Amino acid sequence: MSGVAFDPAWIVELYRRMVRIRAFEEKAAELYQKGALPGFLHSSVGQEAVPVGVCAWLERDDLITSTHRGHGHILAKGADPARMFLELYGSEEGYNRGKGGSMHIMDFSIGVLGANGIVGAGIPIAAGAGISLQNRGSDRVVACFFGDGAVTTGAFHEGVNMAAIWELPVVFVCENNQYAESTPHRTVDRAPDLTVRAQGYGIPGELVDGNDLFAVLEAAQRAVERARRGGGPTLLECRTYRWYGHYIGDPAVYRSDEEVASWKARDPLRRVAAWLLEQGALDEEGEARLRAEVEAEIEAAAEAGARGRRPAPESALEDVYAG
Amino acid sequence: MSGVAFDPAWIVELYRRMVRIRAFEEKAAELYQKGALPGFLHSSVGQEAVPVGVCAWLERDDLITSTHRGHGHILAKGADPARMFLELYGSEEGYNRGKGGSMHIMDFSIGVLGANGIVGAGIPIAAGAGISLQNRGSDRVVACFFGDGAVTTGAFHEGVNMAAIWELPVVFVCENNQYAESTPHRTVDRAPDLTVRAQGYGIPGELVDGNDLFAVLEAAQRAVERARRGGGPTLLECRTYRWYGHYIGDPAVYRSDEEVASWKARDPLRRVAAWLLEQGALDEEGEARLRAEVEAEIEAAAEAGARGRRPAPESALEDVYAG
Amino acid sequence: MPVRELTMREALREALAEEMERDPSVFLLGEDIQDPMGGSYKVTLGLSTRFGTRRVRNAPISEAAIVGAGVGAAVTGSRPVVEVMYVDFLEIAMDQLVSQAAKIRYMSGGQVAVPLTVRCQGGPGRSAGPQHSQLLEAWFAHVPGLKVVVPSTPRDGKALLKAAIRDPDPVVFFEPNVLYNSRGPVPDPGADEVAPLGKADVKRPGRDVTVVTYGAMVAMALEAAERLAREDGVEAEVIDLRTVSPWDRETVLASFRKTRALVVAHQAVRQGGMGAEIAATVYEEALDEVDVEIARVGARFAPTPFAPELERYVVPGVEEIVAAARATLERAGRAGLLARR
Amino acid sequence: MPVRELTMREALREALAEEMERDPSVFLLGEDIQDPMGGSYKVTLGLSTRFGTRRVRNAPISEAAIVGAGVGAAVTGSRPVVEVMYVDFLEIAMDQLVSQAAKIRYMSGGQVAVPLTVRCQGGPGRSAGPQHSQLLEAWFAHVPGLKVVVPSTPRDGKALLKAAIRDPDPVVFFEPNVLYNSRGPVPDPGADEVAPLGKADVKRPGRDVTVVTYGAMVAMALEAAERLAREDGVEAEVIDLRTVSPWDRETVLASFRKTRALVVAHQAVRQGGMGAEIAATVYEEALDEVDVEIARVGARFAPTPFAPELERYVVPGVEEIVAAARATLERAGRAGLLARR
Ligand SMILES: Cc1ncc(C[n+]2csc(CCOP(=O)(O)OP(=O)(O)O)c2C)c(N)n1
Ligand SMILES: Cc1ncc(C[n+]2csc(CCOP(=O)(O)OP(=O)(O)O)c2C)c(N)n1
Ligand SMILES: [Mg+2]
Ligand SMILES: [Mg+2]
Repeated sequence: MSGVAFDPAWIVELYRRMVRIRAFEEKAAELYQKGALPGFLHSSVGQEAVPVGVCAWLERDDLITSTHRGHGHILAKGADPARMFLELYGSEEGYNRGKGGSMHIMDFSIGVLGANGIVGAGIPIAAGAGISLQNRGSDRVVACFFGDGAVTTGAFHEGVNMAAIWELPVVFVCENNQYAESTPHRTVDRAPDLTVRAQGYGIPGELVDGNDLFAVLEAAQRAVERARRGGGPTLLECRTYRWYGHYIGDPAVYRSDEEVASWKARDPLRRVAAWLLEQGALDEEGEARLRAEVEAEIEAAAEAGARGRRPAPESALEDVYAG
Repeated sequence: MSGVAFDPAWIVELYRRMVRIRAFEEKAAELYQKGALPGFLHSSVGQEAVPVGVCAWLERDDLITSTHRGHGHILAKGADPARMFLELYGSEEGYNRGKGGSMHIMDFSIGVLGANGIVGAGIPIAAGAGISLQNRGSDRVVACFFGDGAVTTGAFHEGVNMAAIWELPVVFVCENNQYAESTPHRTVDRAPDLTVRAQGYGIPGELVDGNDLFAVLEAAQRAVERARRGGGPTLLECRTYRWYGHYIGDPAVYRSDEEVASWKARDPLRRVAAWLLEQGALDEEGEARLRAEVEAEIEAAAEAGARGRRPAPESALEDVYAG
Repeated sequence: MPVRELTMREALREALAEEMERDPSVFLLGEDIQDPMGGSYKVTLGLSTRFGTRRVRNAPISEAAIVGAGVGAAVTGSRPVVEVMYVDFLEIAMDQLVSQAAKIRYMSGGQVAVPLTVRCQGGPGRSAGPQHSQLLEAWFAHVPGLKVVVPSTPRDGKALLKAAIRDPDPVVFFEPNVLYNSRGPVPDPGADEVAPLGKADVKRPGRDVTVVTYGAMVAMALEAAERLAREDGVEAEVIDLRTVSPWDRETVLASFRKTRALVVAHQAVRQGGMGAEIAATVYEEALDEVDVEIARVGARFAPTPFAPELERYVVPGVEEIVAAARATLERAGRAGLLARR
Repeated sequence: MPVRELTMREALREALAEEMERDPSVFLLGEDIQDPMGGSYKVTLGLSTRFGTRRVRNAPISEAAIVGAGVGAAVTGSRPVVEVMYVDFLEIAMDQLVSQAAKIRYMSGGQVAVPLTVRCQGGPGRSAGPQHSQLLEAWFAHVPGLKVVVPSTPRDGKALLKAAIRDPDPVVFFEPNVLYNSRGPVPDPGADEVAPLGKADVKRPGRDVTVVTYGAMVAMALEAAERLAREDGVEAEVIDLRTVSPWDRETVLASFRKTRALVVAHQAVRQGGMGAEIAATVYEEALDEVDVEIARVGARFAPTPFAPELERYVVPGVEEIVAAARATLERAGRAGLLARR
C-alpha cells in the first residue's frame, strides 16, 4: 500500500465516498430483500476503491459511462443518493422518473451518461463521447467503467480500438471482479491480464490492485492526465471482488466460502481506514463518526426514496421522443 | 525464399492452382467488364499464394470459410471452375442455383462453408464448425480466411476468443492486403501486426510474407498440424496485396501507381515459377504449357458458365426452408 | 398416456435432456448454462453434469459468436441449441441470425440445412426495465428462412422445443420468463411427444369471438375468456399460435369464419407487431365473405418502463383483451350478446 | 424559388455540407467516407477535404461502434451523422440502435435528447444478393423512440436529410441505392428547405385509388399510375410516406376516404412489412364508414436472390402495383371503372 504522497484530508473525503457507496448498497440490498424495490439489484460492495479512485480525478463536467452494477460509479461521480433511491423505488421523482430503475440511472447534469443493462454497450458510447470532446477541443475526459465480462464482447473490441486509433480522451476501467454472473473470467479469457490486450490496441495498459485505493488513485491519475492532455486512451484492469452474488438474492453457488472470505479480508474500506488512522488523519472516534454521518445520510435518502411520488400511469408515454 | 524441403512435383501442382486462380479471376474480370455478369465482383489477383499455401495442407473433408473475395479460397479448396462461372452468371446449374452469386459460393461437398458478404461473419462460423469437429473427436480442421478489414469487427474478437478458450481446431488466416475498400489498415489498427493480438487471445500467431508461397506453406503447415493434433487455433497474418481495386471497376484512387507497381514486382506467381525453373522442375516451355492448359480449362469453364440454364423464376421460392 | 405436473422450466429441461440423449449431435452453448449455475433461469440445471462440459458449453459474453458458432456447428453436422439470455440481446446477434442462419440454405441453393435452435427468454412483467423486457418476434417473422416458436404451457414447451431441435431449419424459440414457474401436465418421458411446428392449438373452444395470441398472453386470454363467459355469456375461442412464423392461417381463418369477430393480442409493441400481419391477412381473406371485426391488442408505443404501474400501463393484459372482445362484438352489431351483462 | 437539376447523390451531399456549415457540432462518421474515396457511393465526396478529417471520420469496419459512438456523441452535444454502408449491416448495430439510441431519452426520464442520424443505403434491384438487398424499415417502425425516413426524390432527399440532422431524436435515414443517379429539381442552397418529418407527400393526386408507398417504389407507383390512367382511365393518387415511422395516418386516411380503394406497396418482404401495419390501421379506422378494399404489395417470402430473373420474381415493381390496383377496384365492385380498358 502506497499513498504517502496524498493529502490525508483528501483521503478522508475519498474514504467518505467509499463508505457512502457501501452504505448505499447495504441499504438497497436490505430494502430489496424485504421486497420493497422492484426489478433486479446488482451490488458493488467490495469494489468501492475503483470508482472512488478513478472519479477522484474527475470534475463535475467530466463524463462517465457505467454498467448494470453502477451505483458505485454514479455515487463516486457525485450523484444524490436520495434521487437514486427514488429511482430504485420507481418514483416519478427519481433520476429517471421511474422509467429506468437501478440498471439505468443517469444524471447528465454531472456527466453520468448512464448505467447500462447491456454488457459492453457503454464502451462505444464512451468512445463517441470522446469524439464530442475532442471535436470541440475540450480538455474534459470520459471514464468508461465495465466488468471483466465485457472484455469478451465485440463492443469492447470495436470501442477500444476506435478510441485508440483516434487517441480519444477516454480512460477504460475494467473492474475485474473475477466473475461474469457464474463464469470465472479465466475460463473465457486466456490473456494473463488486460495489459496484453492494450498492446494489441497500441495503447498503454496497467494492471492495478482494485482493492487498494492508493493503487487505483495512482494509475487513474496517470490515465486521466494522459487523456486530458491529448495523449489518448488507457486501459486499466482493476482486480477486485464483489462480496454479494451477481444480483441480490443470487446464492452464488459457483464460488467457495473460502474465496469470499479471503477477499473480505482485503476489504478496501478497512485498508483506507487503517491508513488514515496510521496517518493520524482520523482517530477511531472520528472514523466512527464519519460512518455514522454517512449512514444517517443514506438512511434519510432511503426514507426519501420510500416517500416518493408514484408516477402517473400516463406518464409512461412521455419522453419517448424529444420532438 | 525458402522451400528447398518441398517436393518440386507437388509445387508444380500448387503452382497450377495459383495459375488457375489468376486465370479464373482475369476471365471473370473480363466478363464483368463486358457486362456479362450481374452483381459485384471482387478479384483476388495478387493474393494467390495465401489460399493455395494454406489449402495445400487440407484434405477434401477439411473445411474452410471464406469472404466476399472468395474465388481464390474456393478454387484452392478444389471447387469446379465451371460451376463457379455458372454461379457468376446466375445460372440454375451454378453452385448456388443462381441464388448466391460471387459473394456466396458454397460447396459443402468439399468443405467450402461459404464465401460471405458480411465482413468478419465467417469467423464465429468457423469457430462453430470447430466445435462440431471437436465434439465428434474428428481430426479435421477449419481454415478461416478473412481480410485485414475484418480484424476491427466485433465478430473477429468474439470468434477468435471462443476458438482460443476451447482450443478449437481452427486456423485463422488474415489476408492483410493493406486495404479495406479505401481504408489503409494502418489507419484503423495500431497493432504492429496480428501476433500481438494473438498474444491477447493466448494463442500462437505468425506474421507471414503472403506473397511467398513457401513462407505460407511453412506457417500453414505448423498451424494446420497444431489444430489437427488438438493444439488449438493459430492466427496467421499474411501480408499481401490486391492488384485490382476493391471491386472490378473501382478506380482505386486511394493508392499510388508506385505502390501498385512495387507489389506487382513481387508477383507471387512469378516467384514460384522462378523457383521451379531453378529447381528444374519445369522448363520455360513446360511452364508455358501449364499456363496454356489452365487457361484453356478456364476458358472452357467460362463458356460452360455462359451456356448455363437460366433459373425458372418460381425457383426463387425454393430452398427457403428445408422442412 | 401417463402425465405428471411439471413447471415450464422442468418441461423445457426434460426436452433438452431427452434430445441430447437421443442424438449425440445435439449440444448446448450459452452464457452461464453449466452447473452449478445451470443457467440464469436454471433451465439447463444438471445437464452439464450429466452430459459433460463439451456438450454443455459455458460461453463468454459474446452473443454474436454464440449464435455464429451455432450456425457453423449446424451446417457441419451438429444440432446446436444455443441460448441467448434475453430477447433483447438477440440484437447483438442479428447478423448471424438474419444474414447467416436464415439465408445460408437459400444462398447455397439448397445444399445444406441449418438445424439451429436459438433459445431465448424475456418479455415484460417483472420491472426488468427497457433493455430487458422487449418482445421482438415480429422482426423474425419478417425474415424468410427463420421459424419462430413461443410456447405457453409446460406440455407445449417440451413438445415444441423437441420439435425445434429436430427441425432442419433455424428456429428462434422464445421462452416467456413469467411462465417458468407455471405448472401443468406433461406426458411421461417415454411418450416422446413432439408438437408439429406451424400448427396453432385451440386452447379453448368458443362460438362468439376468436382470440388469437401466444406465449405469456395465452393464460391471460383464457382468463379473459372466463370473464367474458361469466360476465357477458360470451364464449370466446382462444387460439394459441405456438408457431408465430410461419403462422397457421388455416386455423385462425376457420375460427374466424365461425365467430366472425377477432381479437389478436400480444404484449409486443402494437405498431408493427404480429397483430398487424394477422389482422391484415384476415381482412384480406375474409372481407368478401363476412363482416369483419378485428381488434388488435398490443403494447402502447413506448419502451417498457421500470416502475410497475408504468409497465402495466404500457403492456396489455387480461383487461385489454376483455375490452377488445367487447368492442369487437359491439362494432359487429352483436352488442345483444353483451346485453346479457 | 430558383431550382437546379441535381441527382439524389448530389442533393444528399448538399444537405450534409449545408448542415455542417451551419452547425459545427454536426460531424460524419462511417466507413470509407473520406476523400479521395468519398464514400462507397460517393455521397460524402469532397466533405473531408472541405471540413477536415475530424468532422469526417473514416471508421474501421465496426458497425456496432460506429452507431454506438454516434449515440455517445449525440448525448454529449454533437449531432453525429453516421453511415452504415448497407441496410443489412445495421443488423450488427441493432443493440446500439434499438436498446441504446432509441431508449436513452426514455430511460433517462427525458433528461437528454439523442440527435443522431444513421444514414444507410441498400435495397434490391442490383443483383447484390441475399446479404446486400434487404429492406428492414418495418423492424425500426416496431421500435418506439426511433424515426424512420426514406426519400424518393432529390428534393425530398435534401430537405428530409436536413430535417433528420436537426431533429432531436434518432433517425434512421434509408437511401435507396437505385435512386442515387436519379435527377430532379432541387431549390438553390440559399433556400434552406427543410421537410417536416412525419408528413407524407401526395406525389400525384387522383380520385379512384390510393397507392401508399415510399422510397424507390414511389417512381414505380407513378409509372403504374400513368399506366392505369392510360389503359384504364383510372386516376390513382400516389402518396409518398417519406417518414415511415411515425407515419402520417391523416394523409393516408383522408386519401382513402376519397378513393375508397388502397394499395400499400413496398419492396420489403410482405409478411410483417409496413404494409401490414398500414392496412390494418386503415381497416380499423375506416371500416365502419365505407367499404374497404386494400391490397398489400410486398416481396414474396424468400431472401432476395442474385440472378436478375429470380430477384425480379421475388421483388415487386410496376406490374404488381398495377395489378393490385385493378384487383382492388374489381373487388370494390368498381370494375366498371376498369371497363374503359
Ligand atoms: C450483452 C449482454 N449479455 C448478457 C447480459 C446478462 N448479464 C448481465 S450482467 C452479466 C455479467 C457481467 O459480468 P461483468 O461484465 O464481469 O460485470 P459484473 O457483473 O461482474 O460487475 C451478464 C452475463 C447482458 N446484460 N448483456
Ligand atoms: C460488416 C460489413 N461491413 C462493411 C462491409 C462492406 N465491405 C465489403 S468488403 C469491405 C472491405 C473489407 O476489407 P478486408 O476485410 O480487408 O478484405 P479485402 O476486401 O481487402 O479482401 C467492406 C467495408 C461488409 N461487407 N460487411
Ligand atoms: Mg465481473
Ligand atoms: Mg483488405
